[in-house]
Amino acid sequence: MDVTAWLLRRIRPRPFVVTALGGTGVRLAVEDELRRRAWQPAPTPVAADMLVVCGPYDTELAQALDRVWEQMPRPRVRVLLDAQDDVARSLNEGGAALASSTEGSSQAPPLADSAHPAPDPSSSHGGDSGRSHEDSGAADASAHSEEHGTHDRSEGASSETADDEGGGDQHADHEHGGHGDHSGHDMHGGGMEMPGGLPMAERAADRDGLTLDRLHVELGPVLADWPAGLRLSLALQGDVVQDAAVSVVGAAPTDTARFWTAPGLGGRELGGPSVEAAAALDSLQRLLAVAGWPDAGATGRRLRDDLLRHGAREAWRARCRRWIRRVRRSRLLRWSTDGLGFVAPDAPEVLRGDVTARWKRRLDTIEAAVAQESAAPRPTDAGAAAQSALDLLPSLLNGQELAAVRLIVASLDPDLEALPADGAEVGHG
Amino acid sequence: MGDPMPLWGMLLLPIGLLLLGYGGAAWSAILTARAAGSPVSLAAATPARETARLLVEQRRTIPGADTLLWRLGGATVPVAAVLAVLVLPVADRAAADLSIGVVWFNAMEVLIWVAVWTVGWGANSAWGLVGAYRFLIQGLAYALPHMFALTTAALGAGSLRVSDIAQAQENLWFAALMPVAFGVYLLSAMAMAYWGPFDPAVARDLAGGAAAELTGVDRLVFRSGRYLMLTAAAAMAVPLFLGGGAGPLLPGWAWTVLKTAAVLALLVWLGHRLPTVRVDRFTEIGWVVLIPATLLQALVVAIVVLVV
Amino acid sequence: MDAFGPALLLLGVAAVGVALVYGASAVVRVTRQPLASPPFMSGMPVTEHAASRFHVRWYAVTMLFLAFDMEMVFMYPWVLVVAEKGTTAVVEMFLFLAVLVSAVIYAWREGAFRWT
Amino acid sequence: MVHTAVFAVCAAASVAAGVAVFRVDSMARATLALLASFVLAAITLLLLDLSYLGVLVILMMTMEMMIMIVFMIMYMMNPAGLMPMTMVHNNRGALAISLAVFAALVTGIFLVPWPDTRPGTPADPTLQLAEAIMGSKMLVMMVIGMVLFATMVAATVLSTARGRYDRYGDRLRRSRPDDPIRGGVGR
Repeated sequence: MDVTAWLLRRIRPRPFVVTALGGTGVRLAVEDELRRRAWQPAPTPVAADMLVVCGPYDTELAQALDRVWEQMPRPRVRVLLDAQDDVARSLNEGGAALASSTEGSSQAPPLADSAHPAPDPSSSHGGDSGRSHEDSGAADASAHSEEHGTHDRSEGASSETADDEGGGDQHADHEHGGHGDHSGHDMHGGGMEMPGGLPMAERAADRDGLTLDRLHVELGPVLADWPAGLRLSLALQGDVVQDAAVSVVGAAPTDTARFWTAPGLGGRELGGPSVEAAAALDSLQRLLAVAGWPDAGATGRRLRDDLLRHGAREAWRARCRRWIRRVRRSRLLRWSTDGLGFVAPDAPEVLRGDVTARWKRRLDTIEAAVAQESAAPRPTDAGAAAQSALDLLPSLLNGQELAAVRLIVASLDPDLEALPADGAEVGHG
Repeated sequence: MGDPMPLWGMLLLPIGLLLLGYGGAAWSAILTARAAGSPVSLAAATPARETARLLVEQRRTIPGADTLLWRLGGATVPVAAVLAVLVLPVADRAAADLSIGVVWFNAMEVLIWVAVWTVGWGANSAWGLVGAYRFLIQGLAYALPHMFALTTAALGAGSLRVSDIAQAQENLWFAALMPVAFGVYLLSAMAMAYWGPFDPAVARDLAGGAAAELTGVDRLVFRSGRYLMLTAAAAMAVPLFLGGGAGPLLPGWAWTVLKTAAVLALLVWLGHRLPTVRVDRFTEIGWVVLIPATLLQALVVAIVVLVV
Repeated sequence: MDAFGPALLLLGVAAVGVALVYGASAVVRVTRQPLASPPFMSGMPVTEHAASRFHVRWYAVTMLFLAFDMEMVFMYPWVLVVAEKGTTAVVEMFLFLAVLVSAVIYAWREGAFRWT
Repeated sequence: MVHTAVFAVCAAASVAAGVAVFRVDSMARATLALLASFVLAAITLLLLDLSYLGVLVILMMTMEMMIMIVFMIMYMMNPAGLMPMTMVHNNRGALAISLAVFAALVTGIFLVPWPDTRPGTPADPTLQLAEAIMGSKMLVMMVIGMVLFATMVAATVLSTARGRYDRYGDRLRRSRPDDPIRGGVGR
């Protein structure tokens, strides 16, 4: 009896969900589907066996996704999703590929070769036209994808034809590792050859007068509970940030508006307060997950999905009220976010105050929707708020501990899909 | 002190720990499913499916990583947890009822510091490194209050032998006599198993922290070790604060198991109910609030011991 | 030492258990070849070794801990004689602890428990 | 028989771990090798029925080595040993000193008048220790208390770059200290 195959059929996939700019709608559908299947999203690709990519990827993100894919242990599958795809079916096929995976089936061609620098506004299937390149070895598959917008892309299942390429990568990796083992011992003085070909960290001065090593750590673009498209380059000494730089990875397709302000939100009949509440729930669930309260975050996600699917029903309202009360009354949460990342009153209203003030404001938005108050006049320009958050971030993060960095980013939660198209091109230092 | 535990008891001890630990993991999965609105019926099997997944998963090496320490650290977690229950009296019998049982438990549980730090350090990853150091500073913040809580229980019985402490609670459970010490013990039980609000070392904001780079069987051993440690800490709360195996109708071992399960369920639930306590804020609490509080508790108990 | 014989036995049982899990995984996992890849860095390339001089901000706490911790050497045996020695033992131990706690309060005012 | 075997294994392994401290490149490995050496030495204490001392050594050394590791890795160059390095300096002088110390200790073994018969082990050495601390050695404990107090104050003074005047202002008037990262109590 093949025990491995028997065990493989019994595993429940652990997906790692990556959201690209413009992929919010797909992400919501994916998260809803995962919740219903009780597939726990993984906090890191290393702990995952399924890489789920939501939305269109450009070259930079594709390279990041390829790196992440190389870090995932086998068995693994890659599921690429776009707005037109049938999420449930794609996940099913991904799961099936995982359950029947053999060593060869865990390969997939790099995305970076096929990605396009920017989505083509002239084509309504911007993502698809780019992705069809990846199957260049299998012409029929790409033709298929052109015909049917909803063609599924679970790579582990569909790309056995492209094994050789992935296998080549794997081989290179091994050489790399073996080489590293040798250089650690064989080297006597001389050059700076190090394991993995990497240098040691450099030193830099610090606010307490010690000159110790400085580590460069990237937060985003591929990170769990992280605003889509945001990349934060940190220089750390110990766990404290010495320097922070912000940039945006990818660009939202110019032909579609920001998800949360799209008219009718993809055909859903929702009023203004409900949409704002759903957006606030989405943002809060990220903050709660980062604050180490994944259960409250998961409930927030559920409330968001229910609101988007059915609107503000009575049962939803009761459940939402309970959840709001629980979060608002959490002294521990308040205690850990008080005084963090204070933003002066001249910034856009949604950003003002400390982290606590910001998450409380989001709770107020949700509460208004629960109470079915008439839409409060909110002249919030999401684009301006996101831009302003990007400008503020480096100064807010300097000198903060890493956990505080995550909380501050999650509380500002810049919606980069709302950025004006030209603004997204510029990196912010 | 009862008769020494028979040989089969020593085999049963780790197995019992494993079963209770699985129960804790399943309960945790149920709570997660309930919060997310996922089908709860699937949740009880989640740890088993996760075990299957990690068993078949590929292992990993990282250039420049200290692989030896990385793997050794992970394997130390379950071993330390099993060694910690050496002094646990089950039905008046411990595997070894040491005269300094409390100190033994303390020493074994501190081995987790080494284990988690090593796992974080060994991976040559920035997440792991930050997580490893978070665990150390959290340890420095809770260790002294934790030791005072242990000492207070020993003080109430006038003995460092765990079975003596359990027997001294015939009239009044120490949980009632010394609530502060009991509370601090529960807190440190979660902290030593990097569980719940005291999990910043392996938190989501660090992409898994010390455990960020573990795959396959290495992750499996590290994670099950965590549940074993949580169970061991819950089990030790029973003789130290909850009257040991004493109880009506059922035999002593059954009461020990029941009480352990109850404490474990409480700890797991607390872990789901509360957000993570950030170490940079907890350090000050541990030193400025918890140390004086536990010392006052010890003083009160010392006076009670003198008067009664 | 006789009391610690079971400890040795239990250590053996635990070690065998861990070894069995590793062995089982070696038999059933999809590939014996470990994956060699750089650590996860949010999809960006790793530019330096993370295992470097880690600048802890709480080194003052370690010194305080070292000193305070020494008191446990006395406190564990102390519990055995409290009932026997009576008030003197209690007064003495808590005077000793009060001295140490006053040092902690001093350190608190100097900001030793914060990330400097 | 078992005692002898355990002692032999622990003694040899303890020395080996001690040697490893100076042979490995990585600060982490060096410190953990030292920890292993201490733990193995503690087991020989357990063989002498000194259970409290033995377990206490394991407990204290584990915590202290973890603190040592903090400093080893914070201040030593190349703490992961990714580049080869040597932990020994002044080899000749060190060799002479260690040989002399070793010779002195061995001579000591032969000169000390060991008791012929094994003295009756006390029923509970821990209790004896406690009685000594609370009785005849009380003064020692109080002096140690003052030494620890002085250590803590001195360590704070030497290691904190920002003192109370930086935090509370020149006249200590601020109700909340001005710190780069806030603490949990808030003042």
